[in-house]
Amino acid sequence: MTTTVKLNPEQEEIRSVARGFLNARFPAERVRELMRTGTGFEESSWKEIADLGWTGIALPEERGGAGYGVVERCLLLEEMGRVLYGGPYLSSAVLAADALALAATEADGTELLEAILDGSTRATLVAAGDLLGEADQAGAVRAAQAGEEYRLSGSGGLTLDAETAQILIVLAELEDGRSGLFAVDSSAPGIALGHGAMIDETRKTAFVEFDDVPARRLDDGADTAAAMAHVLDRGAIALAAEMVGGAQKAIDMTVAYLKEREQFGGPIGRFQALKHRLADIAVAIDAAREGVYSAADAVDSGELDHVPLAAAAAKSAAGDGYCLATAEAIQLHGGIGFTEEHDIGLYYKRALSGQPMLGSSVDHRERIAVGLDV
Amino acid sequence: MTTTVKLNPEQEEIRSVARGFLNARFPAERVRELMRTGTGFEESSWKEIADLGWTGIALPEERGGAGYGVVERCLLLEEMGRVLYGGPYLSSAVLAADALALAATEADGTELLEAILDGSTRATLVAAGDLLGEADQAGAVRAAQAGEEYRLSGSGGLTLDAETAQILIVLAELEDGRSGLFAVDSSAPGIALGHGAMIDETRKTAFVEFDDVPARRLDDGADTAAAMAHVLDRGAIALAAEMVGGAQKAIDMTVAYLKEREQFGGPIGRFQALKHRLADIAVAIDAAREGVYSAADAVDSGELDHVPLAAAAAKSAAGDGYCLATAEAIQLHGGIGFTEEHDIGLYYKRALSGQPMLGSSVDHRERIAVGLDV
Amino acid sequence: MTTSISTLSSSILGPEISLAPENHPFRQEFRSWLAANAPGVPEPLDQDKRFEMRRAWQRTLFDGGWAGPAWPEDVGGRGAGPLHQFMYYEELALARAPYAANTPGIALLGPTLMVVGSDELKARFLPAILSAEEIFCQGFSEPNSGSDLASLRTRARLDGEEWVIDGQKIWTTWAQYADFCFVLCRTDPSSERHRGMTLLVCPVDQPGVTVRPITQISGDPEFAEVFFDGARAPASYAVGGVDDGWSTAMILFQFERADQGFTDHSRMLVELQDIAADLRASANVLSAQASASTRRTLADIWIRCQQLRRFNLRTAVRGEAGESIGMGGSIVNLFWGELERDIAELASTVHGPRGLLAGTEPSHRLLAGRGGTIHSGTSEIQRNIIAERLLGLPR
Amino acid sequence: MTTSISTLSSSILGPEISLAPENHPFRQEFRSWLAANAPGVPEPLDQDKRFEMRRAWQRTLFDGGWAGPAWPEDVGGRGAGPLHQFMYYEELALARAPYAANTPGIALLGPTLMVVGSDELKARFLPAILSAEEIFCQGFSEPNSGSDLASLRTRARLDGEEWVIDGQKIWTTWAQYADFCFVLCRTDPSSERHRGMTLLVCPVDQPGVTVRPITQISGDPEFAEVFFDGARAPASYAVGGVDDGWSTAMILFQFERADQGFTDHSRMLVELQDIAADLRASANVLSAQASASTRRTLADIWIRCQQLRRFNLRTAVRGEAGESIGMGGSIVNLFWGELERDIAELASTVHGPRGLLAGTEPSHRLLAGRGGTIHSGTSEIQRNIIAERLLGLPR
Repeated sequence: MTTTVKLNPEQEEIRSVARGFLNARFPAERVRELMRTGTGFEESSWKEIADLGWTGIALPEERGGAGYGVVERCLLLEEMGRVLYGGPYLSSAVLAADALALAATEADGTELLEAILDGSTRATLVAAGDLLGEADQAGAVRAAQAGEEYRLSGSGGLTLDAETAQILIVLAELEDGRSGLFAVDSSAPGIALGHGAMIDETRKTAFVEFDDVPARRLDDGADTAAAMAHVLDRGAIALAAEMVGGAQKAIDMTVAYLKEREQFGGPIGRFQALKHRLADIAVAIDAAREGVYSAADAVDSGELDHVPLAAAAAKSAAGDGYCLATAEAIQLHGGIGFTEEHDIGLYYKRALSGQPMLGSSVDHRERIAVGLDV
Repeated sequence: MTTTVKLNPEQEEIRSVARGFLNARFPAERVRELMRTGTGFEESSWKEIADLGWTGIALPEERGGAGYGVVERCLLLEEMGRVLYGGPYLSSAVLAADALALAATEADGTELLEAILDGSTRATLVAAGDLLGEADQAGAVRAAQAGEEYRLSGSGGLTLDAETAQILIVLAELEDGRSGLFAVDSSAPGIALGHGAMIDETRKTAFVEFDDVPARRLDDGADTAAAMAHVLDRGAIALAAEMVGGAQKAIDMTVAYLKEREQFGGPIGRFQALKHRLADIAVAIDAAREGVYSAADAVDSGELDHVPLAAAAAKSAAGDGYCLATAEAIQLHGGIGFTEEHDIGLYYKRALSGQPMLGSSVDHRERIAVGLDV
Repeated sequence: MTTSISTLSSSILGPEISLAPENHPFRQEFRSWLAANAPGVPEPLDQDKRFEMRRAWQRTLFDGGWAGPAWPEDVGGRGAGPLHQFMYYEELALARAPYAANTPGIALLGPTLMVVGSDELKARFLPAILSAEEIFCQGFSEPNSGSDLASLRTRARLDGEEWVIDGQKIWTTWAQYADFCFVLCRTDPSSERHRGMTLLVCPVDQPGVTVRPITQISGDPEFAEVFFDGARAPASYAVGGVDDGWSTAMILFQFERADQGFTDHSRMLVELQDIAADLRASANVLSAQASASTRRTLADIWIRCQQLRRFNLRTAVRGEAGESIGMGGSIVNLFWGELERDIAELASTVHGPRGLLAGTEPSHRLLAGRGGTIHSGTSEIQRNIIAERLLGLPR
Repeated sequence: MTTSISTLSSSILGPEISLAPENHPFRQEFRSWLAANAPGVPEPLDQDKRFEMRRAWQRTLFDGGWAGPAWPEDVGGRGAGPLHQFMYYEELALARAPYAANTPGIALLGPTLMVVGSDELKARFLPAILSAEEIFCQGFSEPNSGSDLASLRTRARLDGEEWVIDGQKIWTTWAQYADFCFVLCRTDPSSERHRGMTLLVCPVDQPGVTVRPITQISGDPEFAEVFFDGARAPASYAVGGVDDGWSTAMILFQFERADQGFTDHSRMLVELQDIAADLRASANVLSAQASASTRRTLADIWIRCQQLRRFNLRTAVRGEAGESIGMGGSIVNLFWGELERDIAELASTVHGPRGLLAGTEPSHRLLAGRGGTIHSGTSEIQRNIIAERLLGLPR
């Protein structure tokens, strides 16, 4: 059974464990401390996360995963979104791990995948504009073959956790115009990282440039482009889940504030105009969550034809919903919501920064329109 | 002084006379009677309107007009919009009269213009897609020259008051690809009217088809296309003024209803969510009104470079505002607002039907974007 | 406009849901039956003709044993649970079948009778509801108690063996076609607000009942005022306890909220196919910009339809597990109402100005679509409920 | 991003308005002066540097006689009426000039002093306000009386020749740069709501005053908390009547609402030019769809800027005729706040993801822009005022 309109007991347990762990490790003050570090996370809790089996939760057991599905991974990501977790889960455990599991050959990918899953290696995916929604994405990184070896050159674009990843998984254009997948050691000569910090300080990003960087090919060239499109869809679903979690937290914070803040002789939550706006947001986020799990269900039940549009629907609704929920949360918090010291601003910046990642709402709607043949 | 952020006493007087006359002649029940007739208006009040000097209010005295400006005409149209006046003012006194005054030669246009201004002849403008915002507008009516005479053929598109106009002023494409302006007797052979009633029953429209219809040329070919573009801009401003008047009436009706209708132990107007929505609408309509008079000011003070964008801004804001105000008015009236017998529905249908006329909001925004060079 | 009627591929509804799989025997059986029996022509615009088609279609459903899928088998239904109902409505939409004529009876009064009705009432009314032999309408709202139902004033008193009813109802859907009206009345004259009401079934064809249809802005007389002026109903026609009508009404509302027929995502997704086809053919009526804006709206509405599909599935799964729909009903109702309105607007927009011509399907749809946020609890009431009861904001 | 500074053609502001004509001598004189004196570089992002630039710029304006156009000539102004002020702000925007440092003094306290201030206070403060020699900030809001000003709790009592002030203010703009704070205090301890308040001018540089800047989400410490802990001000530093501070505050708010510097359409229209240029250069960062959507937004915002221009003109014309701005102030404030927010969002959107990079002008603008609907009366408060006082809906 792969529908999640009602979680099964095991899923409830996964959610509950995740919430407990993340609340304990990442209270708001800790998140603020970490965001002020260069790396944005701490090795110790990353190891714990790997030990909890979260890094491979959505991968089959034969690939070293926990044998659950994308649905269960989304449950984790929702909880990570709630606490603004800033570690390399999306980069390493979602995008890079999925690329290795789904687009690399077993011979080329397994060893690295194992290292990612046990937490000893962190990787990230470099996919030029695809990853951060820029328009000039075609062939931004080019791979030149020299015997058995490949060399990469070009702009990889804004990349998640580029400064802390030990391995870069790079989607590059081969000389014949097709796509190839490569592994690059992040300490290799010719890699330059440019300042690319976004307004969301809790998540680290940087621009990556390649200048004749030695790379190891991971794919066999059969259907790398299609496999990587699916990897990016799974990434969009994951990010959407994280956004829904953040949006829900923003709603919860706002509801609590409206109950507590008094003006004109009573809690401002009694004002109907504010209530109606919150009701609309709550419905939008509930709907966005259903969109996420609908897409996750489609992946897990193998309805692959439906995945691209379902992923597009999930990301666009979650992205718009998160921006709406946090923007309204700031407004409804009044002056205090507009201060750096109030946490709601961190959620707003996370929401904005996530909007272009893995496809903006506008671009995903375009995908849907094309899919509906209009 | 041509700004109308504050009306001068003469303008106040024009508005006041117009409101008095229109309220007396066109109470809601009379508007309903007239909309059920085929013509939508009565000859007697049309004659009165001509005698009041409204038909030529915006034309100079030397062309038989009253020598006021577009601003004063907009004041009349706002009042007409308030009562859902359904007579041929927009078709004959605005579009056709402006075409004759601004795009026809004096030799060719003056006699007909005089007949329009004194109310003895009603004309309408046939301008294919331009008038009703359809896409396939290029050269829908073609004019073929045979000696001194011209013959028109093709689709004129949806046309205001086509069934009651005695003269059709037709913008047609000449054999050399340029535009020409023609007068056609509406009883001429070869004219066919097709059913084109819109959901707004208070204003009559029909499709006009020409099959080798004899026509008299009105222009000298010098700059007919530019002159007619200006005529259509003046028409858009006029329609926008009418829409603002209707929107204001919708707000007034809704405010009155919210004060009077009791639910849960008091007037529903005390509910803040409803108040805030009305406040937003009131501001939008106030802004739309300023947009209309800003455009009218630009015409009257000869700032012709600014007219196209100002007219586009006026029509799009008034069109969107009118649709918003009436749609919300229906919602806020609850079940009763959704009935045929309540007048608010007539305003909603007028708003919707006016949206594509003389350019939709989407298309006018596109004009603005082009004008801003993006 | 596209009016071709054919059985569509179920993949247009979105990914198959394993709990309600496409190859389920119930679904397959209904699909085959529909292929043989669905009329294959769209509902006519004229409301009288539409009603007649729906009555005939319900008779066809009844003859095939498909009129009341959720009803127990011993009263002519199939005992289908909520998930089967989810499939049932999807299949009806894919077959572009008409609606049934007697929806208030099948979805509201019938199920309520089965919970709180006397054996006499069940025997008297259930068969006629299902066969559409007798048509039922719902008399709840009053001119001065629209959103505020507890303030209703229609009253009934027992006069020997009969109830005598006086008062006025409004917004009664299709009362002009009905044989019976189920009326919420105040039966304890000293009562206030939620107390002292009774739900009565009242015959319509009698001198004490006058039905005055109200024409909507769409031109349809879809609703009616119903005047009760000494109208009489047998004493035994009280549904549920006398003076306990508020509880009875709440049971009835639960059925309304849980019934996916009222918030049918699949009809919307089928309609969206038609709209997409119209949009593809719109090059001569829409400018490039209008076309681009419309296709973005289409994509957005498709997303919302998919979300509504999940909401309906969630309702079904929770119902299957015996859970009450609770606040979820208000969420779905609010979400559906705005979607219904927006899809109607889109259906008109793709035709450009021609979508606003009187008497056409798109313009009729556009105007009728505005009812979605007003009927069955305005959007404003739903937002109050969500804010206060779900989010816990103070009153 | 476009950061070139040049004097723009005034036609970008829209059609010339005959009441405020482009060839007006006042306008021409100021334009020539600006061409010679405007700094020609954009304001720096760093707030401290920004303040210093504004202080220097106000000094330049002062030296040229342009710091307080609306002030009477005998106190160093030009006696310019509202229409001249309309032109003044348009010319400043066209020259891309910085803001003045002492806006709270020039636009709020100074004009209020001229109406209700003592001769002593006028002589003491007006010259220093205009020259930016002394900087002023406004202390009205409190932690528990944001929108509800009448509930304020900061109190002052006379102790011989001095007021002693205790309490806390918040949302005081740029208090860290100020020499004086004008503070609304409760001076009659037994008073409630609107009664018993006094507006006092309090020196900031004293032990009893602590300024704690509050960093905004934009990273700017634009506002501050100001703590008064036995702070002292001379008894004569009461502006207007003692215990009559609510009236004084209302006079001050009238100046705020009528000042077009707070709702400056012309800066927005100039900014829109830059955004349009950025959009033209955006092909490598925006997809075709994002670009189309952005240009539609740009057109929409241009329309709203033009409407704001008319609102400001209306305010000016009515002011010229001696009319109070009345409810119009709330309309303009609400309209401006949402426009300010949306234009900031647009300015970021045209850069695609790069518009969200930390420490850049577009992202700073985006975050700072959210303040427009919160400062100087939230949009919610404005809507209440419009609904209740303009439309007359019941409380």
